[in-house]
Amino acid sequence: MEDISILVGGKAGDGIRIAAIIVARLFSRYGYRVFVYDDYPSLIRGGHNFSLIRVSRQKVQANNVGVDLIVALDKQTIEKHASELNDGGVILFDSSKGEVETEGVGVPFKEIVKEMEGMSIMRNSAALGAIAKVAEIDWKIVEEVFYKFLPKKTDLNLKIARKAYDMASAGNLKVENLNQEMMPIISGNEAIGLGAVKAGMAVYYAYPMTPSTGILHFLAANRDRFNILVVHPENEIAVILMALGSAYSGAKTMVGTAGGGFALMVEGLSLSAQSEIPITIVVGQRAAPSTGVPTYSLQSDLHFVLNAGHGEFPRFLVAPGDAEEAYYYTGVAMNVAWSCQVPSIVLSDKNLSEGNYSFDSSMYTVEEAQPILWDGKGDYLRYKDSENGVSPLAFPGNKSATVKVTSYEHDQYGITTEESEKVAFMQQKRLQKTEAVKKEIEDIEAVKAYGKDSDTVIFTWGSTKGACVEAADALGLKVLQPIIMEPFPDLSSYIKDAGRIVTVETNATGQLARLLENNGIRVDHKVLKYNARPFFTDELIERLRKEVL
Amino acid sequence: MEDISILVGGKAGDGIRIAAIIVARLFSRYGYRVFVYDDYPSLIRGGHNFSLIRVSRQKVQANNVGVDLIVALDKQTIEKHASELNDGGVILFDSSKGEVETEGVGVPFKEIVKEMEGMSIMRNSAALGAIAKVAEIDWKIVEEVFYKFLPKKTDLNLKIARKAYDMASAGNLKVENLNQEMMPIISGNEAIGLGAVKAGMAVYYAYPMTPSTGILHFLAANRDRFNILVVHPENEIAVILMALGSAYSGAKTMVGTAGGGFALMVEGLSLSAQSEIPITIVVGQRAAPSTGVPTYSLQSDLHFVLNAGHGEFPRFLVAPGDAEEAYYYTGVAMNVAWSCQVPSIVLSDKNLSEGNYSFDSSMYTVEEAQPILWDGKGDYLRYKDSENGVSPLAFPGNKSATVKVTSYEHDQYGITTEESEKVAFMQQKRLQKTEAVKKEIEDIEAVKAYGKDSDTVIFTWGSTKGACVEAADALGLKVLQPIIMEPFPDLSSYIKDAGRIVTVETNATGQLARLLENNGIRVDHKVLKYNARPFFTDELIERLRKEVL
Amino acid sequence: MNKGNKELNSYAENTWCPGCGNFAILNASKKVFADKDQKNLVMVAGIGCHAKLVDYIDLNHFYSIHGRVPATATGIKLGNPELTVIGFAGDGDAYGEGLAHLMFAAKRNINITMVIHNNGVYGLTTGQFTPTSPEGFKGKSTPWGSVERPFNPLTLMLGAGATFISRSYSNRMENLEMVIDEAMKHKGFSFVEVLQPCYTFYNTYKIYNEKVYDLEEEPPKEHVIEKMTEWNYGSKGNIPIGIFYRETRPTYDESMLREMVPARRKEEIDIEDLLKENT
Amino acid sequence: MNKGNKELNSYAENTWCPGCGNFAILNASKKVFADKDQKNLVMVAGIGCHAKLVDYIDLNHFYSIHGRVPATATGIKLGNPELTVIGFAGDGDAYGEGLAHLMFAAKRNINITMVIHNNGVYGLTTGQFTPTSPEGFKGKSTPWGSVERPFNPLTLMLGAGATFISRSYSNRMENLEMVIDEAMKHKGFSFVEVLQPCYTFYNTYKIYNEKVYDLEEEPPKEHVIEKMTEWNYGSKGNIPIGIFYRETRPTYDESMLREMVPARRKEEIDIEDLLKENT
Ligand SMILES: Cc1ncc(C[n+]2csc(CCOP(=O)(O)OP(=O)(O)O)c2C)c(N)n1
Ligand SMILES: Cc1ncc(C[n+]2csc(CCOP(=O)(O)OP(=O)(O)O)c2C)c(N)n1
Ligand code: SF4
Ligand code: SF4
Ligand SMILES: [Mg+2]
Ligand SMILES: [Mg+2]
Repeated sequence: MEDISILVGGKAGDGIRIAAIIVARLFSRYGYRVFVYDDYPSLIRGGHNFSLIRVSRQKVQANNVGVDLIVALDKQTIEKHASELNDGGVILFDSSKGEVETEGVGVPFKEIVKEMEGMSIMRNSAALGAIAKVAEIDWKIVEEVFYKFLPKKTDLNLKIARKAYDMASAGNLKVENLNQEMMPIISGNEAIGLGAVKAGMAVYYAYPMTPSTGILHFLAANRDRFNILVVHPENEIAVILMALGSAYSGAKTMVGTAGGGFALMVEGLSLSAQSEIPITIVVGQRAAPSTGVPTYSLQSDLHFVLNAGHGEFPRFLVAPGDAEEAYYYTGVAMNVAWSCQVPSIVLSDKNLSEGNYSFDSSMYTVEEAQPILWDGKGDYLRYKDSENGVSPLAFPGNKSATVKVTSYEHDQYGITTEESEKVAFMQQKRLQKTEAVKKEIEDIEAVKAYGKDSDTVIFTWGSTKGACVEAADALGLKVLQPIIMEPFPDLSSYIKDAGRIVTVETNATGQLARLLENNGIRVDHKVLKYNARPFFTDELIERLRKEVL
Repeated sequence: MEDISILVGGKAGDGIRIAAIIVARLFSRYGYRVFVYDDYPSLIRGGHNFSLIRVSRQKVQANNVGVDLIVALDKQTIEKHASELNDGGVILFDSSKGEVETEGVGVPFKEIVKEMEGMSIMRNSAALGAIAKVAEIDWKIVEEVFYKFLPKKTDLNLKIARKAYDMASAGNLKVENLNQEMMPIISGNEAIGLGAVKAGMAVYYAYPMTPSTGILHFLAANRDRFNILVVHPENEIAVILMALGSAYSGAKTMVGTAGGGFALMVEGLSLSAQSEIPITIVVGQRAAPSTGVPTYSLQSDLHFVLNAGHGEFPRFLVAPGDAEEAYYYTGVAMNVAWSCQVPSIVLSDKNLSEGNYSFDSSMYTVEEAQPILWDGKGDYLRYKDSENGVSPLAFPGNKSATVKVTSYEHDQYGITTEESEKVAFMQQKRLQKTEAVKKEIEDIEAVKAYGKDSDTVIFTWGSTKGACVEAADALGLKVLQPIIMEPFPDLSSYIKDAGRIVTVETNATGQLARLLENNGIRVDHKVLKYNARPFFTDELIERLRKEVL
Repeated sequence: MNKGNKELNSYAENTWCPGCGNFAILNASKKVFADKDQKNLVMVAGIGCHAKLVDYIDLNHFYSIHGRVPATATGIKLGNPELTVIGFAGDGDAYGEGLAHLMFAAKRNINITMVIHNNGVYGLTTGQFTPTSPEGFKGKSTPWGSVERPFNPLTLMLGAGATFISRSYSNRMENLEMVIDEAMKHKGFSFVEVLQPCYTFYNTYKIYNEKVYDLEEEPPKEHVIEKMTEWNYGSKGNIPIGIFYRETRPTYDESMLREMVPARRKEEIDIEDLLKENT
Repeated sequence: MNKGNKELNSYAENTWCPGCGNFAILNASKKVFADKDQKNLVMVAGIGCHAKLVDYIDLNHFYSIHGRVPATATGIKLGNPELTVIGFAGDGDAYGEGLAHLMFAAKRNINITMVIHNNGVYGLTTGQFTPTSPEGFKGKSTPWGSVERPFNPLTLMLGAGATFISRSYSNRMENLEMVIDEAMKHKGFSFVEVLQPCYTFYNTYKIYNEKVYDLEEEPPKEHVIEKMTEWNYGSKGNIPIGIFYRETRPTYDESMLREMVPARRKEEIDIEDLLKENT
C-alpha cells in the first residue's frame, strides 16, 4: 500500500482528533508520511467532528474527498460521508446496539468498552484496535504507540483495543514496512513554536484564540524545557504592549493570535514601527469577518495584515505552507525583526496551524541572528542615523546608555520632535529599513517552485499549497508559492515563460491574485473556494480540469 | 486688493487661532473668500503657533509660504517667518518693551492691554485692531464682528482693539467691498458634523482624538439644537460597539477618530460587516505611525482604512477635500451605509478637519436616504437572500419581527451556522453588496476634474487638492481628485488623453499613486511631501516646475 | 402574544456538554422571559460557551464579540430606551477581555442587566484560567498553576457603582430565576453573577453544592462587603447567593436621553440659522 | 555616577502651562530618582500632558500609547526583573482608555509603581471630562454637565488587589516625594494617585488647598475604606493624602520568572529530543 486516505468521524467528545493522530502515528512507524486535517465545529460536545488522515510513501500535505477507509463512531458519519468512499474502500463502524448500522466491518466498540468497564470516550481505542487490524498493523506497534502517546490508563485502553483488534477482520489496505526513516508528527502550531524558540524567543504572550491557541498550549507545556516565559494576559491589547515592553528590555518576544485578536493589536503594531521595537506576530487565519466560523479556515486576511497600522512603515511578512516552512520562516521572521527592528508577521491559517504533519527536521536549520548592538562608544542615540536606517541597540540597565523609545515622532536621542525637517528625516530613516530587510533576506528562498515547466502556472500560498502541489503533479503543471509576502519578491524570472497564470486560494475575492496584480502580474483565472474548508486534491484536480485546462 | 496671505504668530495661549479666524471674518464681511490653516504643536501653552489666513476674491483652499502681512505676537514669529514676507509686505508687531523688535508697523499690544487692565490674552484683540487698520477695515465692521464672535468681555476687547487701531497706520493692503455674498466660515469638522446631521444621524459617539475632536465638540455644543445624542465613552472600542448597538436598535450613528483610535475599532469594523449593521466612521488622518506628530497632517492612512478588518467585505470610502465636500460626502457616506448595510468611512486629514473655510452652502444638498425596511409580510429574516444582497431591515420593538444579528456566520434568520454551503452563500451575499453600493452612488460625482485639458494630469486627494487646483491653474494643468476611494471609480474616460500622470500627496510612499497603480493606472511621477505640513501653493508650483514640467 | 417556554426555543441545535451549568441559565432565563414584554426584549452575548444561549432563545438578539457585551448593550439601550436589554457574558469575556466596559456600565448606571456565566474557565477555547480562577489553577495556559489571585467581581462592581449586585448558582434554580427576574425589574445597572460549573474543563459541582447557601435576606449596608467577601473565589469561605446590594439613582439613559428616542428620530434639521451665525 | 537634580534634566523644552501641577510631580520624581540606581530605572508614560514628564528627565524611558502604561510597564519588568519600572499616566489614560490594564496590574501584584496624574480632565485634548471628573462637570464633550458619578480609584485598586495604595497632591511637595519614594521601595504593585490641578482647563488649587490634609499615619485595616471614601471625588468630604494601605504578597514577576531574566536569555535549545518524543 502506497497511499491511502482515512476518515474518522463522530461527535465532539468522542476523541476523534486523538484517534486520528494515533492512526497517523501507527502508520508513521512503518515509514509512511502522514497529514491530518481535523474538521470540527466550535463546540465541546456533540455536533459532528471528523478527521482526515492521509498516509503515503511520499510527503503529502493535503487530503482527498474520496477516502479508502471510513471509521464511523456515530450515524452522522455514515450519513455525511458514506458517499465519499472510494471503490474498494472499507467502512469500519461501531456495530453496538443503537449505534451505527451500515455495511462493512462492524465491531461493537461501545459494547467492548462496557464489557471492559472503560469510559465511554475509550470507544476510540476500540476503533484504533479495529483500524490496526484492518490495515494489518502489527500488534506490537499498537502497544508501542499506546504506551508512548496515551499515557493515561494505557493498559485499559490497550485491552479494549485488543478486543476490537481480535474481532475485526483484515481489509485490503495492508500496511507495508517502507524502510524509510520515521518522522516525528507535529502540528503547524508546534512547528511555529519550535522555530521561534530556535531563533531565540525568550517570551511568548498570547490570549487564547483559535487557531493559534495551540502555540500557547505547546509553549506553556514546555516552558521549563525551553527556559522561556509564557504569559496569558487579560486581552490582546495587553499582549502586544507587554510584548513591546519585554522587547524593549532586551527579550526576544513573540505573540500569537487570529484576525480578531490581531485587529486589537493594530495600534500596537504601529507603535512597534514608530518606536522601532522588534516584534513577531503570528496571525492564524480563520473564516471571517468577525467571529465568523472560528474553527474553520479562510485565507482572507492577507491584505489586512499587509496594510494594518496607521502611518507608513516597513514590515516583514511570511506565509508558510507546511510544518517545515512554519518552523523555518518563523525563525526568519524573528531574525528579521531583530536585525532590522521592524515588526514581522507570520501569517498562518487554521489548516496549517492545526494540521498535523510528518516533520522533516533535516530540511531547514534555524539559527538565531544577532541584532546590531551598540558598541558603547560615545553617547548613545537610540535612533541614530545610519546607512540602512537601522540604529544599534542598547537595553536599559546599560550604565553608559540612556535608552529612550517613544510613540511620538522623535529626534535621534528619542525625544519628541515636531520640527518639519526632523519629522521628514525620521519618516525616511524608518522607510529606508525596507532595503535593510531586503538585504537581510537576500539568501532566503522567497518563492518555492514545484512541478514541471508548463505553459499554465499556478500561484498559491499558505496551506493551500499542499493540494496544489499534488494536483499540479497529476496534471503536469508548474506551481509557484510565494512565502515572503512583504517585501514582495521579484517574480519575473519565474514567470517569464508563463502563458496563463492561475491562482488557487481559499477566499472569495482572490487575495493573492490581487497582490500579484498589484505587483504587475496579470492573473488570468482565479480558482477560489470559500466555504471555509480546505481544497482537497481530487476536488482541485477536477476544478482545474474544468476551469483551467 | 484681490488676494492676500496673512500670518499671525505667537505662543500657544496667545489666542492665535481665535485671532486668525476673526481676521478671516473681518475680510469675509467684505465678500472675500477665506481659508485658514492653523499650525500648532501638541501643547497648551508656549511653543510656537501660527495661523495662515488666505483672503481672496475667488474661492481658495490653500495657503502660500510667501505672505503679505505678518502679525507677530512674539519674537519667534519674526525669527521663523520674517524671510517669508513677500516684497511689499508688512510686518505688524507688538512693540511693547521686551516684546518684538523688528521693522514694520509697531504697536505696543502688551502695553495697551496693561493700560486698559485687560488679561494678557487680549493682546490678540490689540493685534486685531491693528490689522484692521492696516487693511483699512471700517471700524464698524470690527465692532460687528467682535460683538458677534467674541461674546465674552466684548467691550473691553473692543476698547483695546480700538486703541491699537488708532495707533497703527494703514498699509498697502486695502480691503475692498467685493459686492459678493458673504459666506459663513466653518471648519472641515463642522462641515462633517452638519453633513451627518442632515443625513439623519441621531447619535454620535467619540473618544477625543486630534484632529477629529472638533466634531465631538461641535456636536456636543449643538446637541439640543440638532436633537441628537452625543456620547463620549471610555475608549474607542466602546465607541464602535456602542455605535453598533444603537444602529441595531434603529438609530443612525456615526463615530469619529484618528488613525490610532481607528486601529482600536478595526475589530468592530469587521463585526459591522458580518452583522450587516450600518455604521459611518470618520477617520481624521494625522502624522503617524503611532502617536507621531499628533497635531500635524499626513495622508498616510488610505491603504490602512481600505484594508482594515479581518475577512472580506464591501465598504464605502470617501475622502473629501474641502468643507463643502466634507459636508456632502459625509451625508453620502451615511446614506450608503444605511441603504446598503455596509460600513462607510469618511477619510479626512488634519488640514481639512481643522482648516476653516468659506462655506458655500448652495453647492450641495444633503438628503437623508431611507433604508429598505421590512414590509411586515411573512416571517422576518434579518439576513434574507435578495437580488443585491441587501436584506430589508426591522428593528427590535417590532411585534412581528424577531431581529437576530450576529458576529458569527449565520443562516438567513441570524442563527449561527458552520455548514459549508451556508458559509459560502453568506460570504457571497455580503460581497454582492458591492454592486448595490455601486448602484447607489451611480449619480454621485466620484472624481472631480479641475483646470485645463493638458498632457500632464495631476492626481491628488483630500485637502491637498486645494494647493493642486491653484497650482494647476497657474501652470495650465489638469487636476483629477478621486473622492470616492472605494468602490474605486472607473477613471478611463478622464485619462484617455493623458500623456503623463503625476500624483501630489502628503505622505512618503505615495498612497494614492499605489491605489491608482493597483487600478491599472500608470503613475509617471510622484510629488510627495512628508514633513507633516500641507503643500503650499507657491511651493507646489515651484516643485511642479522643477520636477514635472 | 407572548411566547411560552416552548415557543421560546429556537430551532438551533443545543451543543453544550451534558451536565453543563449553562442549561440551567437557559431555562431560568426562558422562565423569566415568558412574562416579559418580549418584542422589546433584546439579549446580547459575548463569545464563549455561555453566548450560545442567545441562539437558543427565539427572541431578539445581538450576538456581539468577545468582551464587548456591556458596551453593545449600552448602545442598544441608548438607541432605544424602551428596549429591555439583558447581556449574557462569560467570565473570560466580561472580567478579562472586556473588564473596562463592565466597570463603566456600572459607573454610569445604565439601565441594563448583565448576567455573567462564571465557570472559572475559558470553556470554548478548551480550558484556560480566567480572572476568577483560583490561585494554582492548572489550565492549558498555566499548566504550572496560575500565580494570580482571583478578582472578586462583587466588590469590583460595588466599587464601580453598580446599583444591583447579586450572585446565584446554576444548580439553585429557584434562586436563579428570582435573581434574574429581580435584576431585570431593577431600574439601573444590574449585575448577576451565576456560578456555572463547566462540566468538561472545571467541574465545580461538588464544591458548590457543599458551600453555596442562600442569603435569604439582603444584608444590611454595613454587612454588604463582609458578605461579598465571605467567599474568596478560592478555597476559603462558604458561598452566599442572592441579592447583596440594591440602590436607586438616576440612570444614564434617562439622564442622557431626556425622553429622546434616537431610534425613532425623524427630523429635518435646518442648518441655515447655524450658518448665518457663522457668517 | 548618579545624575543629580540638574543632570536629570534633559534638553527637551518644557511646554507645560505655567501653574500646571505637573511641575511638582516632575520635581518630586527627580528628587526621588537622584538616589536610585538610575541605569536600571525605566520610566513609562501614556499620552497626555502628564506623559511629557519622561521627555524631561534624562533617564531610560518608554513613551507608550494612550492607556497602556501598566501593560507596557509589566512587559518591561517581565523582560528584565532587575529594572525598576515606574509608570506615569493620566486619569483619562489610566482610568478611561486603559482601565483594565491598571486593574490587572494590581491583581497580579507586578512589582512596578504607577503614578497617576489626576487632574480630573483631559488636558492635552483641551478639556473633556474624565472618569474622575465630578458629576456635573462641564467639559467640551459634556457642555451640559457630565451625568456620570466619578470612580474612586483608591477603592478600585483595593478591590483589584494593589498592595500599596496612596494619594498625594502636587501642591504638597514633601508628602509627594515621600509617597513616590515609598511606592518605589514597596515590593509589589504600588499605586500613587497625585491630585494635579490643570491650571488651564480645571483649576482646582483653591478647593484642594482647603480640603487636602495629611493622613500622617497609615490607617488601621478597619478604617482603610472609610479613609479612602472620605472624599467622594466631588464636593463631599475632606481629602486625606498619604499612604492608605500596604500589604505584602508574592509578586507576579517573582512567581512567573523564578530567577529567569528573559532579556539575558542566551540559550541554544536542542529540539531533537522533543522531536523524538513525537516520533
Ligand atoms: C478578541 C478575541 N480574542 C479571543 C477570542 C477567542 N475566544 C473565544 S471564546 C473565548 C473564551 C471564552 O471564555 P469565557 O468568556 O469564560 O466563556 P465560556 O466559554 O467559559 O462560557 C476566547 C478567548 C475571541 N473570540 N475574540
Ligand atoms: C487611542 C487614543 N485615543 C485618543 C488619543 C488622544 N488623546 C491624547 S491625550 C488624551 C487625553 C489625555 O488625558 P489624560 O490622560 O487625563 O492626560 P492629561 O493630558 O490630562 O495629562 C487623548 C484622549 C490618543 N492619543 N490615543
Ligand atoms: S465546555 Fe464547559 S462551559 Fe462549555 S458547554 Fe462544555 S461544560 Fe459547558
Ligand atoms: S493643559 Fe493643564 S495639565 Fe496640560 S500642561 Fe496645561 S495646566 Fe498642565
Ligand atoms: Mg468561562
Ligand atoms: Mg488628565
